[in-house]
Amino acid sequence: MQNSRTPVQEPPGAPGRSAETPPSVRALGADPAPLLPDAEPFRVLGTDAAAGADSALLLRLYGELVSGRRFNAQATALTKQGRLAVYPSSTGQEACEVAAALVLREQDWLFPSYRDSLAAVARGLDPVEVLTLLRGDWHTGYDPHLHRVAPLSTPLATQLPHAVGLAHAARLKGDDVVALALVGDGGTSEGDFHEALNFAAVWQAPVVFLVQNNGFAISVPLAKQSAAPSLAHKAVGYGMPGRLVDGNDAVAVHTVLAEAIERARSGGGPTLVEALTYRIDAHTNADDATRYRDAAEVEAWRAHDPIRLIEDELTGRGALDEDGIREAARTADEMAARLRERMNADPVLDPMDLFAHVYAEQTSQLREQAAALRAELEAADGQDTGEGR
Amino acid sequence: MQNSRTPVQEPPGAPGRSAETPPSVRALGADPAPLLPDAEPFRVLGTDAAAGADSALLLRLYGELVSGRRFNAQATALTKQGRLAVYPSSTGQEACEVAAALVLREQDWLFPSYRDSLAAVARGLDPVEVLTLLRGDWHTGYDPHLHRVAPLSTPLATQLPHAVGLAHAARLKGDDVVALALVGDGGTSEGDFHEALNFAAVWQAPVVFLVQNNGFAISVPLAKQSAAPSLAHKAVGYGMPGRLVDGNDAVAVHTVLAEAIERARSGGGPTLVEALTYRIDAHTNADDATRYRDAAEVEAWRAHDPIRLIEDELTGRGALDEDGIREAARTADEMAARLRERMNADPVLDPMDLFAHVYAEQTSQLREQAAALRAELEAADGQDTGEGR
Amino acid sequence: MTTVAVKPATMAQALRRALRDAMAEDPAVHVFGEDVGTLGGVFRITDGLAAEFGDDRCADTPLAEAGILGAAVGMAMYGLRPVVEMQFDAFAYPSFEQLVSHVSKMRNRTRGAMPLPITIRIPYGGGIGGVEHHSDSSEAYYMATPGLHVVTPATVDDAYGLLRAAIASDDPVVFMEPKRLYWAKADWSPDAPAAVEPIGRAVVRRRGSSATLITYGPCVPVCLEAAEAARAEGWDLEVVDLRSLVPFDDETVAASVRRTGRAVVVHESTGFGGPGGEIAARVTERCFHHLEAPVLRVAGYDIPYAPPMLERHHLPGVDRVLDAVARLQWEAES
Amino acid sequence: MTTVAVKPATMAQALRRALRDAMAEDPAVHVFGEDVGTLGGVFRITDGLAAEFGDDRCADTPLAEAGILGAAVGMAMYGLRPVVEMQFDAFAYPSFEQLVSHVSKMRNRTRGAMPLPITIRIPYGGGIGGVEHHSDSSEAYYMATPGLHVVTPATVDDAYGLLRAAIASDDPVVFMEPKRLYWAKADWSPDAPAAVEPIGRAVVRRRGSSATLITYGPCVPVCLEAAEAARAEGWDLEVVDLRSLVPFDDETVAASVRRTGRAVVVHESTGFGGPGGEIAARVTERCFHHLEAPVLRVAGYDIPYAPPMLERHHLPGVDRVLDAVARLQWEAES
Ligand SMILES: Cc1ncc(C[n+]2csc(CCOP(=O)(O)OP(=O)(O)O)c2C)c(N)n1
Ligand SMILES: Cc1ncc(C[n+]2csc(CCOP(=O)(O)OP(=O)(O)O)c2C)c(N)n1
Ligand SMILES: [Mg+2]
Ligand SMILES: [Mg+2]
Repeated sequence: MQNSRTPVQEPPGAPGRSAETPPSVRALGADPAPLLPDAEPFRVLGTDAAAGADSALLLRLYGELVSGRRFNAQATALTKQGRLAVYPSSTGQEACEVAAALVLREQDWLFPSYRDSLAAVARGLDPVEVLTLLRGDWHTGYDPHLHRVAPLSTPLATQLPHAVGLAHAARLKGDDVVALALVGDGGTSEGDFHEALNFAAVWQAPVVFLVQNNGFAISVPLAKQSAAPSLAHKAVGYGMPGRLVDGNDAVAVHTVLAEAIERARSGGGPTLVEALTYRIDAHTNADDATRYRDAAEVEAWRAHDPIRLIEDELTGRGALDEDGIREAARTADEMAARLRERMNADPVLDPMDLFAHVYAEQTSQLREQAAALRAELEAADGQDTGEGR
Repeated sequence: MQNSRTPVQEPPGAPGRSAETPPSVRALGADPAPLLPDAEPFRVLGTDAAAGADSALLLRLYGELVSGRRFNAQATALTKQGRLAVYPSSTGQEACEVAAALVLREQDWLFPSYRDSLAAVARGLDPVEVLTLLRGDWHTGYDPHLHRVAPLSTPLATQLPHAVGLAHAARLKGDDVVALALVGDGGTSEGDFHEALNFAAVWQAPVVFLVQNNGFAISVPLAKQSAAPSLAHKAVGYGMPGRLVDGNDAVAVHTVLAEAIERARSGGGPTLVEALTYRIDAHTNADDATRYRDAAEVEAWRAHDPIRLIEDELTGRGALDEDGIREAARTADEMAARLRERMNADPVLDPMDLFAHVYAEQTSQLREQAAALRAELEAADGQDTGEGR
Repeated sequence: MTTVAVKPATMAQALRRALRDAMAEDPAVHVFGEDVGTLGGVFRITDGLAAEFGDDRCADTPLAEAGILGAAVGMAMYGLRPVVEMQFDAFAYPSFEQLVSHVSKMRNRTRGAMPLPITIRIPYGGGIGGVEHHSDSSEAYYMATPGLHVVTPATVDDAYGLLRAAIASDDPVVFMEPKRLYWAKADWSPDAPAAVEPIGRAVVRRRGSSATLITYGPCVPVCLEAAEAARAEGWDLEVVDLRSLVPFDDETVAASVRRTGRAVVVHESTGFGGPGGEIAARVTERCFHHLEAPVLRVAGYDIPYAPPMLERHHLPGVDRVLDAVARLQWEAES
Repeated sequence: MTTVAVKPATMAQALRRALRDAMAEDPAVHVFGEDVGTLGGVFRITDGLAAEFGDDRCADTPLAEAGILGAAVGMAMYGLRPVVEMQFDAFAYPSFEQLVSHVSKMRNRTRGAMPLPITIRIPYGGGIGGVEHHSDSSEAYYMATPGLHVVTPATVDDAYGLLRAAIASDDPVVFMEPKRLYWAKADWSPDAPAAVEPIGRAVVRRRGSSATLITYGPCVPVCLEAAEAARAEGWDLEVVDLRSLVPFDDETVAASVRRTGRAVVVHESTGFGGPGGEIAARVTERCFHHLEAPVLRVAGYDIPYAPPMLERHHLPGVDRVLDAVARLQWEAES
C-alpha cells in the first residue's frame, strides 16, 4: 500500500509547494450562467413576439386546445357515469399537453405521466385506448410502439429514467430520435427525477424533461414541495440548461420545447423545462380541492386561460372569426360525442387475459391457475344459463 | 365538478384580459445569485487570509491531521494482518475529516459515511469501537448517543435523510443542535441525496451537507458521475447556498463549515458544501487503483498535501518548529501503537448476540433459534474439550 | 368523563382516533407523509390532526417516500415516535432501501442503543377498483425482513387497538391497512378503546371443528362468510385472524390446526412466494401428524394485480375458499 | 475452430465468458452498472468487456441503482438487451420500485407489446467476510414478484449456461450470483459451453433414496457435502439443485420427494418468509401422502445478516443439514 509510510513521518519538503493551486480532478463543466433560467417565464402570446408566430401553427394549437379541453370535460363526465374508474384532468394545462404532443416529430417518443392522457391523444392515439387504464379494463390500452408513446406512468417520476434510457439507446444506434418526458412539480421531489436528470446529462442523452408545475401535488402546494428559486433552477445541478416558460402559452411552450428538441438531436444534450400552469379541476374526480385551495386562486388562473390567450391572438390578427370558433367547438363536440358513444359500450373483457402476458411463455403454475379460473368461469356460465340470468 | 361546462364552449370574454401576467402560485424563492458557489474554491492556507487564522486552531487541526493520517496508515496495515475485514482509507482527505469533527459543538450530530472512521475518531470516539464495523465483530461498535455520531453508513447517501430528520426533530423540540452529514461525490448521484436536500430546504432544517469530492467513486471518475459545473451548484436547485472549498485546506473547510453551522443554528437553513480533495489510497485495501488512475495524478495531489499545507503555515509564522513536528509525530505513533496493541487482541464475541437485539423483546421463533444455536455451541464446546483442541 | 354509547364506526374512523389519542397522549408522536396535513390524507385517516395538533405534529412532506422514511429514521434517532403514511402500497417501494437497510436493522446494528419506534402505515390490497399500482399486497416483502413487525387489522376494534400498540412499540412496525375494509362498519365504543397488547397474538374469530381457515386483514370477512356458507355443506370451520404476521403466533395457529386436523391459508397476496407458503410450512412442521390433508392455500393468482374490471376474478372469494375446503380429503373422514 | 481441452475454471470466469459470448453474438446486448467498465466490476466479472466492445457496450454509470435499472427499462423499450450489475445484494434495494412497478409488469401492462429482456445480475449471499449490507440473500423479494424470473447457478457450467439463457430470455431475469462460489473451480470446457434451456428446470445433483435435499446456489455444495457425510449415518441423500426459483420446477422436485418420502429445504436466506416456506408448502401440497415426515427447513436465522466474525454461526452448514435429516422421523422406517 502506498501509504504504509505516510508523508507526515518524513520531514516536510521544500516550503512554498503547498501553496500551489491544487490539481484539478474534475472537468469543471460549462459556465453555469447559460444553464440558469431567466427570472421571468418565457412568453409569446400577449407580447410583441406573438406577431412572429406562424398562423398555421397557432390554428393547429388552437384546434387541439379546444378539443383537448372538451376531452377533459368528457372524460370527467364519464367518471360520474361510472364509465371510468378515475380521471385526472388536465383542464387548465392543455397548452402544455398539446404543445408537447405537437412539437414531436414522428420518430420521437413521448413519456407521459398519469395526468397526460391528453398529450397521448393529441399525439394521435385512439382516445379509447388511452383511457383504458382509467376505465379499468386493462393497464395500458395502446401499443406504445404505434405512436411512440410510453404507457401512462402512475408511479411518479419513474418514467423519467425510461425516457433517458430510450433516448440513450437511440443515440447509440445512431437514430435521430428525441424523447420528451413529462412530470409534475410534485414528481420533481422523487429520487428518480434526480437520477434520471443526472444520467441524461452525463450521457448527453437526447431527452427533454417538461415539468408541468401546476402549483399542487394533490393538496400539497409548491411551497411545501420545494424552496428553490424555480424548479428550472435544478437544471444547473446536472449541467443542463433550465428553461422557464409560461405553461398556459401554447406557443411559448412549443417554442421552448422545439429549441430543446433541436439541441438534443444535434448532440447538445438534455434540457429541463419548467412550465408554469395550473390545474383548474380537482386532482381527480375523487378529490375535493376546496379542502386545500381558494376559489379566488382558481379564478385568477381562469383569467389566464390557455385557450383564450391563443384565441385572442388569432382573432386579433384576423386568422380566426366567430365561424372558426364555432367550427372548433363543433369539431370538439363531435370528438366528445364519438368518445361518449364508444365509452358507453362495455369493453369486451376476457378474464383469461390475466394469465396471458405475465411471461413470454406461461409457467406451469400459471397454466394451472388459468385452467382453474376457466373451470370456474365455465361453471358460472352454466349456472347463469341454467338460471336464465 | 367545476369543469362540466368548459369555458371554451362559451363565447370568449373581453379581449385583453388574457395578456395579463399570470397569477403566481409559487413563492419564488430567494434570489438565486447568493446561492451559487464561487467559481474558485475557498482557500485560506497559502493565501493572504492565512494570516488571520488563529494559531491555536491551526495547531489543533495540525495535531489531528498528523494523528489522522497515522490512524489511516495503521488501520490499513491492520487489514494486511487480517485484523480488519476491510478498510476504506481517508488518507489525503484528512482535512475534511478532521475539520468536520472539530467544527461541531458538543450537542451537534455527525452523520458519517463508511469512509469517515477518522471523523468519528477525531470527534472523540474510541477508535477500536469505530473500527468494530470494519473489524467485523459487530455492525456498529459505539453508542451513537455517546458523542452524537450516527453509525457509519454503508449504503451510500442513505444517511443524509437521517441527518435531516434528526436536525428537524431537534429544531421542533427547540434544541440548539446542528447535524453535519458527510457524503462522497459518487453518493450525490443517489436519489436519497436529492430527497434529503429537498426536505432539508423545505423544512429549513439545521443541517449541513459536506460532499467530499475526492474525484472517484471507486473507479468511476467525476466526469462520469456528473456534468454539473460543480457539485456545489446542486444547492441552488433546492434553494440553499452552495459553497466550494479546497478540501485539503483544513482551515478553509473549518471556516466554511463553521459559517454553515452558524447559519443553520440561527434559522438560516441548510447548506451544501463541496470540498475538493483526493483519495490518495486505493478505494479500500481490496481495490487496485492502478487499474483506473495514473500515478502522476496521485503525485500531483500529494504535492497539495493537507498536512504540508498547514505545517507550512505554522512553521512560517513560527508557531511550529522541528520539535513540534516531532512531537506531533510521536503522539500519532503512540496512538497507533495503542491501537495496534488493542486491535491485536481478539475481540470477545458471543454468538448469542445475534439474537439479542433484533427486537426489543425476542420473538418466540428467535428464542427457539437462539436455543438451537446455544445447544450447538455447547455440543461443540464439549467436543472441543473432549478432543483437547 | 362522558359516557357515549356503543355506535357504528368505520375502520377509518377508528384508525383516525388511534392516531389522535396517541398524539394527545405522547408529544413525541409525529405524523407525516404526502397529503396528510391539510387534506387529511387521501383516505382521510389523518383528517383533523393538523388542525388539532398543528402543522409540525401532522405535516405534509415533499413527494418522496425514501425521504419520508429516511427522515423518520433521523427523527426517531432523536427520540420522536414518527408515524408515516405511505399513500398506497406500491408507493412505499421507493422507501424499500431505507426500510430494509436501516429501519429494520438499526436496533440490531447498535446493540439496542438506537431503537427506531417508527410506525409505517400502508393502505394495501385491492377490491376498491383502483388502477394499476393502487392494489398491491406487499406484506410478503416485509415479512421476509427481520427486524420489522408486520401487523394488519381486520376489525374496527383491532384497527384502533393494533395501531395504538404499533405506535407504542419500541420497534418499527409496518402497519398494513386493508383498504377495502376502511369503510366497513362495526359497533364500537370510542370511549373505552384499548390497545392490543402484546403485538403478536392471533385471535380465533370463529370457533369450529372441521377445519381451520388461517387468514388476516381483508380476507377475514371473506373467511367468516365462507364459514357461514360451509355450514350448509356440513362443515364447521374455525377462522383464525392472524392480526400480526411478525411476530407470528405459532401457538394459537398450531393449537387450532391440531384440533381440527385440516387447514386452508387464505390471503389476497399472490400465492407463490406470498405469506401463505411460510404459514403452511410452519403449520405443517408443527402439526404434521395431526393433519388429515396438506395445508392448502387460497391466494391471489401469481400475476401483477388485475385491472379494476377484472379484479373480482383475481380476488379470493367465498367460493374459492369453499372449493379448497372441499379438497381437504374428507373421504378419510367417513 | 480450435479445440481446447477441458481445464479448471472459476464461476467468475464462466460468467465473464457468458457475457462476452452474448455480447459478441448479439449487438443488442449492453452491459452497464457501477465500476463495470474500466475496473471490470468489483468482482471482475466484466473484466475486459469495455476493452473488447467499447465504452458504449460496457459502460460505467453514475452511482444510482434506480437510475441504472430505470435506464435499462428505456433501453429495452428501444430494443436493446440490457445486462445490469448491482454491485452487492443490498445495493439493489434502491432499484426496488423500478423492479416491482415496471420491470416485472411492463409486458403484462402492454399485453405483450413491450417485453423487457433485461438481465439483472446480483451478487448475493454471505460467506465472504463482508461487512453489513454485503451479504444479503434477497431472493425472497424477487420470488414474490410475478413477472420476474429468478435464477441462480451453483456450478461453473450453470453459471455460463444460465447466464446465457437469462440474457437470451425475452423476460426480465434476476440473475443471482452466489458470491462465495465466484472462485469455486471446476473442470470446464470454454469451447463448447451451452446455455441452459429452458430456464426453469431443476437438476438432480446427486441421486439418493433416503431423503431429498432441496437447495440452490451457495448451499448446493453444502448439501452435496452433507450427503457424503450422511453415508456414514446410513442415509443416501438425493440433492436437487433448483437453479431457477421462478419458474419453479415442481415436476422434478415432487418426483424426487415422492420417491424418497422425506425432504429438507436448505438455503442461506432467513427462514421466516424466505424461499423455503414456499418450497416446503408446494412440495407438501403435491406429495402429502408420500411424506413420512414434514418437510423441514434449514436456513439462515431470522436476523439481519451476521457480522463477518459471526457469520459462520449464521450460515447453514453440513451439521445443521444432518441434524435436520436426523429429525425426519426415521423411527417410522424401522
Ligand atoms: C411514487 C408515487 N408516490 C405517490 C403517488 C400518489 N400520487 C399520485 S398523484 C400525486 C401528486 C402528483 O403531483 P404532481 O407531480 O405535481 O403532478 P400533478 O398531479 O400535479 O399533475 C401523488 C402523491 C404516486 N402516484 N407515485
Ligand atoms: C447504495 C449503494 N450502492 C453501491 C455501493 C457500493 N459502493 C461502496 S463505496 C462506492 C463508491 C462511493 O464513492 P463516493 O460516494 O465518491 O465515496 P468515496 O468512496 O469516494 O469516499 C460504491 C459504489 C454502496 N455502498 N451503496
Ligand atoms: Mg402538480
Ligand atoms: Mg468519491
